[in-house]
Amino acid sequence: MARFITTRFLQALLSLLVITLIVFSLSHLTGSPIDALLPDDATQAQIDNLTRELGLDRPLHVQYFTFLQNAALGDFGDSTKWKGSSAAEVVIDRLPATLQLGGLALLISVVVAIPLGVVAAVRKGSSIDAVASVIALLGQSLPAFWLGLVLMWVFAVILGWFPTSGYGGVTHMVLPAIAMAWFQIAALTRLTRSAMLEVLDAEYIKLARVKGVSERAIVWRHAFSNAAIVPITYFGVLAGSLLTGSVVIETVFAWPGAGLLAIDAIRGRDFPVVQSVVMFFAVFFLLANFLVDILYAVIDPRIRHQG
Amino acid sequence: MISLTILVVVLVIPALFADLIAPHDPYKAYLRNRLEPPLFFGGTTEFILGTDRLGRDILSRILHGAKYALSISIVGILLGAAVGTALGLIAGYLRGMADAVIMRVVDITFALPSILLALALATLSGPSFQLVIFVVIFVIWGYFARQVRAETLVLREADFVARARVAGASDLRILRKYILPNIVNTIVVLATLQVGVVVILEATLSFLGIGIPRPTPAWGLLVADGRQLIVSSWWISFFPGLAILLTVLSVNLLGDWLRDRLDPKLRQV
Amino acid sequence: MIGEPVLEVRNLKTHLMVKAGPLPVVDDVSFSVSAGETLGIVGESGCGKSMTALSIMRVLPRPIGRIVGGEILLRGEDLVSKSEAEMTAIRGSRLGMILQDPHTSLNPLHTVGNQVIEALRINDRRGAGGSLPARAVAMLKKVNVADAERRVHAYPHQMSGGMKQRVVGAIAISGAPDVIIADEPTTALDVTIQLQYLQLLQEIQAETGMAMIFITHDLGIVANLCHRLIVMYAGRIVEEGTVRDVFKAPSHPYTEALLNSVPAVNRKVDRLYAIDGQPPKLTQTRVGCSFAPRCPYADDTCRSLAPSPSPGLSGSGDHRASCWKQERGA
Amino acid sequence: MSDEPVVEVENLSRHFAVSRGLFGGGAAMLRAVDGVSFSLARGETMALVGESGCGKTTLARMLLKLLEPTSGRIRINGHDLEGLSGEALRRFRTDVQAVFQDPWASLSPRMRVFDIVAETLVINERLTRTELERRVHEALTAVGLPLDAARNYPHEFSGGQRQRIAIASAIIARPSLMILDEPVSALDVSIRSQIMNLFKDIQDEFHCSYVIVAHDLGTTRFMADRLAVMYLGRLVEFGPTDDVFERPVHPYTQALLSASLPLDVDGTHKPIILKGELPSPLAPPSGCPFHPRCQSVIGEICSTQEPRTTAVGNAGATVACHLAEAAGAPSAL
Amino acid sequence: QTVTMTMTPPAVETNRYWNTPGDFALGPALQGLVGHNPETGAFDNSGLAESWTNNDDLTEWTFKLKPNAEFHFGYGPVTAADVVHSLELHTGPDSILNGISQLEGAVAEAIDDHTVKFTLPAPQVDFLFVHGGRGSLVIYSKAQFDAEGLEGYDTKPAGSGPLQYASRDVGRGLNFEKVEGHWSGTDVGYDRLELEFVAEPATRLARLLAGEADIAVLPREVQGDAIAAGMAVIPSTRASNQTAMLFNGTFLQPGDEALDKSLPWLDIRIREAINRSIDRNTMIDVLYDGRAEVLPVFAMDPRHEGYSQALADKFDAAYGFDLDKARALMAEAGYPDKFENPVIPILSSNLAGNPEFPTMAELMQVFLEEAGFQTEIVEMDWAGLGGLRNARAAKMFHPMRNMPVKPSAVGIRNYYSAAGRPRNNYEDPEVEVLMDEYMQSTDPDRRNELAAGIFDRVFHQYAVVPLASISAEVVVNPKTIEGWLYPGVTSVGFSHFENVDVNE
Ligand SMILES: Nc1ncnc2c1ncn2[C@@H]1O[C@H](COP(=O)(O)OP(=O)(O)OP(=O)(O)O)[C@@H](O)[C@H]1O
Ligand SMILES: Nc1ncnc2c1ncn2[C@@H]1O[C@H](COP(=O)(O)OP(=O)(O)OP(=O)(O)O)[C@@H](O)[C@H]1O
Ligand SMILES: [Mg+2]
Ligand SMILES: [Mg+2]
Repeated sequence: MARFITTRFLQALLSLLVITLIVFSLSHLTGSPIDALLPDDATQAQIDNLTRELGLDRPLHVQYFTFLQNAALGDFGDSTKWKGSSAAEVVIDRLPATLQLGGLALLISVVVAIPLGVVAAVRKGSSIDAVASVIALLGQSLPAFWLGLVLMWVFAVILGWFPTSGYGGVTHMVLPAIAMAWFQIAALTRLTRSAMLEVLDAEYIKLARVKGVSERAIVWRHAFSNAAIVPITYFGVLAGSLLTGSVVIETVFAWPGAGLLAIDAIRGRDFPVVQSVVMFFAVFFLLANFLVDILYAVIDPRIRHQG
Repeated sequence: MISLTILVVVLVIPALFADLIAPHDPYKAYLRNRLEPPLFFGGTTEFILGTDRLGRDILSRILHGAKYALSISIVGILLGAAVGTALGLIAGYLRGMADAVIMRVVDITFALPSILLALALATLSGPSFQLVIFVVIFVIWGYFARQVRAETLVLREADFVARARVAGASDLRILRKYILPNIVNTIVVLATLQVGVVVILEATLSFLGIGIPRPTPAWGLLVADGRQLIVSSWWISFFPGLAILLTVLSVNLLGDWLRDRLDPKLRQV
Repeated sequence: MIGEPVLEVRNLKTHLMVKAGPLPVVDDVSFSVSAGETLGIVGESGCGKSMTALSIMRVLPRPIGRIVGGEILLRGEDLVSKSEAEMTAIRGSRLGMILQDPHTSLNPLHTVGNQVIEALRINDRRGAGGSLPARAVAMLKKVNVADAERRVHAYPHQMSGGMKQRVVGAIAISGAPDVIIADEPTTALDVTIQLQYLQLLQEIQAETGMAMIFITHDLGIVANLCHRLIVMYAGRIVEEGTVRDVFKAPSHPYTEALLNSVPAVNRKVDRLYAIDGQPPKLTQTRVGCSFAPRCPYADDTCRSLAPSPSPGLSGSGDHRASCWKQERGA
Repeated sequence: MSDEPVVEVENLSRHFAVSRGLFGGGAAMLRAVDGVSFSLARGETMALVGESGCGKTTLARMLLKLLEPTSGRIRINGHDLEGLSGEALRRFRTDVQAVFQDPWASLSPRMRVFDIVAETLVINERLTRTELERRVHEALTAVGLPLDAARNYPHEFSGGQRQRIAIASAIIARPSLMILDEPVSALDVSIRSQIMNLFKDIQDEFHCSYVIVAHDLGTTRFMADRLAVMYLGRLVEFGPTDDVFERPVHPYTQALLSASLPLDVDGTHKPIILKGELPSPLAPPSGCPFHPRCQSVIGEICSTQEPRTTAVGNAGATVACHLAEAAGAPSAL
Repeated sequence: QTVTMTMTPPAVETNRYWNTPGDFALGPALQGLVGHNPETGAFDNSGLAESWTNNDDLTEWTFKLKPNAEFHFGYGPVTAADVVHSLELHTGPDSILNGISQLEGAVAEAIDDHTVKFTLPAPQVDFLFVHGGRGSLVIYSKAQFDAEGLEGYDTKPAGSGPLQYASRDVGRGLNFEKVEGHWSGTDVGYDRLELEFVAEPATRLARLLAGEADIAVLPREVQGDAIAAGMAVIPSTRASNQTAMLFNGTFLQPGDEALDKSLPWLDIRIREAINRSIDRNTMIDVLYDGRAEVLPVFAMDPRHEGYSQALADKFDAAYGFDLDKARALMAEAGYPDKFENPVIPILSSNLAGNPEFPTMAELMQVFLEEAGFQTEIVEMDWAGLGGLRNARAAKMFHPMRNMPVKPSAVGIRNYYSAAGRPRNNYEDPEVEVLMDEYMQSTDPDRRNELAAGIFDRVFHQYAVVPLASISAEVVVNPKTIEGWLYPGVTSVGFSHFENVDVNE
């Protein structure tokens, strides 16, 4: 397993290196930050000044290596928009909010989707199965921002059950988390259901039945533990799409997380923050996938024992 | 096939014949008829689904919007599937270094937050149809590559491939005549299931202001634009939203159905 | 020693509700097994052997499998009318089963020890002493798993096919069942390993006196292991009797053909005996004898009317065959 | 027919590098085929038997040039397979054909029977459409399939019929050698005989040689002129089929033959039941690889020294066993 | 009692005012030298200065500070040293303040504790604008800087207004609290002011309707929904914003290399035709719900120099909606055949504070196409446009705003004169001549004349498409907010938070 983990880790590092290159070139392709950072009536002197200050006058490869060196230390430079803080600080400041929301969304999706998918598979063709497939379909048919606004109107403005938006306690998180989880519930339900269906067909399930194992134990101990590998693999993707989804949901719900930050930073052409937020997202994604790989090995002895 | 019917009615016919069936020019602003409600909600038969804040006919815009939904889906998915399939085939068939490199690239595209990428690119070049297509390709190709690679890995070990080798078939011939035809179903099913993803993605990009540029009546843009008036003039975003919902719903049903028919083994991806 | 009938199957009918309509995979099947007896079930692929076994265990494929008629009497109790909970209690403790493929029939995520322990815990009829792990080791020793103390901690993928099948055997006998059904337990094993396994099954049977239903393709195994035999064709029993009777005087043309088409090991022949054609598809509506299209003796009666089992053929009294040839001959 | 053998195999080995994970540290060598030598005369059939994983398929794939040997050489019709290219490779590709075990996996579900059967010719020979059609029809007729089968897809056929299609596509180029890797294992008993008979008929008609991999000894006895028994990658006994069946020398051959239970209800057959499991090919036992299970170990030599391949009789038969060596038979190599 | 105001996030979130392009967010707590009258918007001494004088040539300005003015958190009285210190901060190299160019080269000198003199390199009539309207020079406490450095400002900047800085939640908002016993005697009628930054207008509306916010800045588009739900609109007392569409790249000075001769609107007839294609009343209805006034000349305002009622009166005749006239002009100019590239690119861009810009572009397209122009909408972010304008390469017809409504000299400089480079859009030799004299002149009458001359020129040249003059507006929940008197003359329109009148 140590070797398995080491290779996965090295692969992730390699990916990260390539990502730094992409991130760097992207933010430098997206146009000069000068135009966003200076006033309408800025003089040429001001423009030159800022260019020098941001190091934009140096050759590109020099800029990249400096970037890489500093990035390795978690230093992406000072934010140009949030003056007075380093880019990493700004992101780290906002990351917990995103993780809270993403975490709750993940929790909701898992809590709803896994049992639903399992039951739908076990009772294939039943009304629960039908409900599950309707949920799965609806989940993939609504844009998250739209759903978010509708939820806000119905449950916050009209019914007043939850706050409309903003940062705060769990009640503030409920609506955005649901809007965020919606699509994931759909995907996860489908995935769990089909994985379960496949596993329920397996011979070892038949063996468990013939040895007198109760239905509940068959479903959860034997079938689900095997089927779980599929949804678990999906958690990596899920982590990624939760982060991506945070961009939209955080905008709608004025949730001060990294997604909202990313948009502000891009609009404000705050290179350092853009770079640092994308890198954080990528690291988070790779980390999530790395953990999934490990989890995978922990669950499945076949992987644990292989090279 | 209900789903097919819905698809044809909501998407295909409008996309092909919008010019004939749309009651109005989708770009024409009847400035005197701004924000007219739909028929049965106080509106008239002139604007069955109401008008937007410039007085453009919602129905006509939705009908014309089908063109964009269809063309983004088709172009984006075709290209995404082509890129993904080609690379997936190479990775799965050659294995070794090529495989490692391609799969790493897939990992990387998954790791990069696509929306942020799109935002960054949009600031560079301004939003455009091409950008939306690019983002679509970027988002979906990896799924194709992974799936195709996995199947190619299995197929290349299949006895019929060994038999083809015994018969002296070249690698290219094996890929073309033995492996590709056997993954076409998977690709078709996967492509169908991506249509929903693509339409939603287009809407999301529009919400962020980097979708298809206005005044094009792309569905996503219609929904995104109408969201401000979701309370009083709900019809502006509701009907395009409904069109998206119906399309995605029926395409997914169709995909499920195709999967059952063509490829029962394909996992939900 | 062969004793009382333990399991009696009467007019069992099982359907699979597939899209095209109900598929009669087990069609009016009756037989019985006694304590200490081994009943062989043979027949071509798809003739309903496994479905018969699964019907008895009441673990037909869900939700399409359905028993639509007949009785399954385990020591006189009808299993068909039992609730799912009652069946769960019966399975493992009174009915054991060994599945075909050792490579897929153990749960890859649990150690074999835990899988044996699970069976022991559920099926503990005797309330025997000893801790569960200890008894699991004992169980594995009983099925001749070498180095059992270490192997209880192994995962299925770390064991050979033969070893895994032994573990499956241990699980099947953990509740000391009255009847054990072995569905082609050795097909996936190498011949030398297969022999070891058959020997093990025989020893266990001798020791516990349980009844055994042994499903196989291999007539050689039947000859050496079974006491009685039923031959199935397209969901029905075509011939039944003691192994000696059936092998010495096959009464159904299908049985005869099956026996003839086994290539001899001990002498060289120029040509193998072959049955023409294919087994029928169960989806086709059946008129007459199912074997008629492939039968060299078939006539118009065979093609239009289904034969019924005719008893009282040569040898001991319970040798029967469903064939017009026998009816006419009788 | 010349006397030159169709197949000559000399000291052939194929090793696979297998990573052993945490405890192994680095890759281990799996000797799938280890120092195998034999030759096969034209028009004859040789059977390869042995337990699962003993290297039969690996050997067969090397004969087909689907796998390159680690060492040793193969000559087919006098041509060394190593470095075969261009025209010679093309000739080889039409001259040596194969039928595999699983009729469901060996035909591409997306190709019509016509294209499947014609493939070898399409790739290697320039024929007109009519000529191609004629040859396909010829092949279909030879395997007993109706001509209109050519238009259909494989899934429209049963297992037996599919195997016939595979055979048709193998014989279409009139090969001199066919490699059959368990061609009937996946078929029902009642169908098996049909196919085995068909192989015999084809051999009579086309005068080709067969190398057949088989589990079932009855099949072997029926088909083969020569029998090769493999154990853990090594050829432990090789000789004329009848001789080996009647007078097996190697204890493993004896056990293997006895494990095939006859249709004998009188219980006279007393099989030899081996002890223990098949060892892992990654860690084969020292000395004679069979010694831990052997019923006739003659002493320490069995566990310490590898037996040499010894000639027995005069029909080119060989055996690798200390027992035979002790009996004073001259060494074959 | 807390007043919550939900609004568009500012461009930059920082407590260092000079690091923002003119971010008003600290306005409630930090003051400038000059204030304005909430009703007229005129400069007055409600700021930190009690009075001021200037020399005749407008190069020396002396301010007398209020002696009792005090910084929050005990940083002592506001002195001339604080003003000198603040000027240094604001004109430093990292300042990105809009309009800071007006302070270039200015030297501040503390005459005594409460007297400070600015010496300017060139005469400036509109110097007060820097201290008041524009709000560019904000007075920070030097005492705090000496004690804590910039970090002190970052964590808790001391101001001198009737509200003091409480906290900032980056990405969320900014909080202030009432100063008890404020030196000026102003008593704020509530305890706490919370400014919330919410990007999505629908969300701001929801917050207002759900009672989570008392005041919301909403696009006019959604104000209708708010009004329907019982909310009330409070406009600024004065026009706050002028909007127009600019023909960018109209560099008509001879020999200008940045001029692209293929632009259709280089022909004055096309510019007039475009102006006449537009039904301004309908536009005002669509964009501003009717609550705006037609603007005769962009950058001209009755409050400032050069205002010409004559032009306003002539507007209808010269600019009125007249499709026939428009088409005739197009035909005369040979549109589209005479033009190499006859497509009019209309820029659609989002600009915080002007959510109507994309709609404006769409509407513009509707009108122009109706008249027979070929148009295309180009989407780009505001910074992207800025880049193009800096490079003098923005060959587009694009929305623009003049906010706050600036003194005429500033407006003319920004939009009509080479002096406004790099980001100006229209230059012609006649304006340059007038502008040169205008910049030098200190005589009010002459200046007035010159400004009027320039406005007259650009009016008749159809230099831009003037659209509307609008007030700033907030939507309030009448249950909690009674009223708010604010003039609408700061960079985002809002000020005088102490005037927010809460319902008890
Ligand atoms: N899940 C299923 N869906 C549809 N038909 C099925 C299913 N399982 C089995 N059948 C059909 O039921 C019939 C009986 O199958 P069964 O498994 O009992 O055959 P068998 O005699 O055990 O064959 P084998 O020797 O191949 O194991 C076959 O025709 C088979 O095709
Ligand atoms: N590509 C490969 N990589 C690693 N090991 C391999 C590979 N191919 C075969 N082996 C190993 O080589 C050994 C011989 O395999 P082979 O397939 O030749 O056996 P076989 O005799 O054909 O077995 P069976 O009867 O099961 O078909 C086995 O242990 C197998 O696991
Ligand atoms: Mg079976
Ligand atoms: Mg093999």
